[in-house]
Amino acid sequence: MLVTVHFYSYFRELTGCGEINETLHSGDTLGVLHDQLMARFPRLVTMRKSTLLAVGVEYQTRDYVLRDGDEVSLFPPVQGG
Amino acid sequence: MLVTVHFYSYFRELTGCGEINETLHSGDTLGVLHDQLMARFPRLVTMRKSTLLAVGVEYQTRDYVLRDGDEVSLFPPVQGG
Amino acid sequence: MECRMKKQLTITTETINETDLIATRTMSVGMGAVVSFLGVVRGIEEGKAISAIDYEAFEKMAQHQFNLLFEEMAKRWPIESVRLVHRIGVVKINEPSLWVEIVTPHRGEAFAACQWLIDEMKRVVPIWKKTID
Amino acid sequence: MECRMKKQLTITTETINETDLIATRTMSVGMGAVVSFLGVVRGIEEGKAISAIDYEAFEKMAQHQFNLLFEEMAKRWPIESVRLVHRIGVVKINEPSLWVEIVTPHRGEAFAACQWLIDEMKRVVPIWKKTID
Repeated sequence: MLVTVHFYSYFRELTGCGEINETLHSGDTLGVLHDQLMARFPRLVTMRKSTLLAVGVEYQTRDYVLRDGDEVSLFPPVQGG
Repeated sequence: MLVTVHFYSYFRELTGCGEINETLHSGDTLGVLHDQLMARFPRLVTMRKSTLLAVGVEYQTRDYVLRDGDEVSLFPPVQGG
Repeated sequence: MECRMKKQLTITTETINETDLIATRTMSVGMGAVVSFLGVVRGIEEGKAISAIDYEAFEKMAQHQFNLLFEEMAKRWPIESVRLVHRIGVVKINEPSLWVEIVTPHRGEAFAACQWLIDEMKRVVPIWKKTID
Repeated sequence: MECRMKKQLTITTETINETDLIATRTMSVGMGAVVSFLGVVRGIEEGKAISAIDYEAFEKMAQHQFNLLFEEMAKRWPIESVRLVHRIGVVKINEPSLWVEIVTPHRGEAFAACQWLIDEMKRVVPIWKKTID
């Protein structure tokens, strides 16, 4: 299955891209995707513990099971205001 | 000696006057004056525990020793805002 | 910090004009937070409909007590500016009776100082309310 | 109370105009307190002089997360109105990036709700800052 991954803020600088498509196996979790992304973009590893994960407009945890077509977002801690 | 006493807010209604002169003995305290005023205006007695006392623009306690010409104020709890 | 704090106190029978107050605000480059409070006369006091509140002040003492509070604030928080307007006389419902503004570097101290000032004002500043039916 | 709370959220590249925001405030007769917060870009970040901050938002999620916070506020406090404007894009020093206003019956709940909203915003709303030298 295919998901779209968006990188925001500092993560876009770390990966050098704002959006990519990623192929996963059916039943893969957000954690599997995150590991796969860290393998592809090693600079994400340093931010591993400070990574926020969202599917659509909701925060999700690493055990969230992804579905084909999901819009995933990865970003560093937020800092509005 | 002579002091001037001002009553504010509800205390002006209780005493029926805004300002009076009161004669005291040298060395008398604010507490002596307060007692003397409660004797003259018995309706002040019900507010005894909630009476705020000031000399000039400063709060003072009952043991404050008054001086001739002092401007004393008596009033209920404040409630600005 | 203390001696540089801007203090502006107005006890007035005039309407409080927020727009004018905002237009006259000054803020230096290190300041990041402005907390404002507007206290408005409610139409109900202690369960009963009212039409206005008549505020009475012992004005000279009120000014002195406000200034003591401002001095204490300058010691406690890094405040660049505190401005306070308290209306006296008859204030109709839905009209503001109090406006307070605090300017500080960060928001925590602005919120803390603003709440402290209002709490202390209600404890020591000789202003009283009388409801008008 | 919850369903009646007025919520107004603006995420915008335009300048925040406090005067216009005040002019459009509505307040019913039971309301007694308005707490406002203005967050302004400081000229120094982490000890270094800057000229502006560039704010980036994941806007659709930011709106959703703000709305979740507003719903939670409506459950916690008797709020008549919450209005929030967050500027995005480049905001120069001394210009406001955030304006929040809470209208409630009494001041305690307005201060509590305003501080809670800003704290939670900084935890969950996807907006990021990048300083510009």
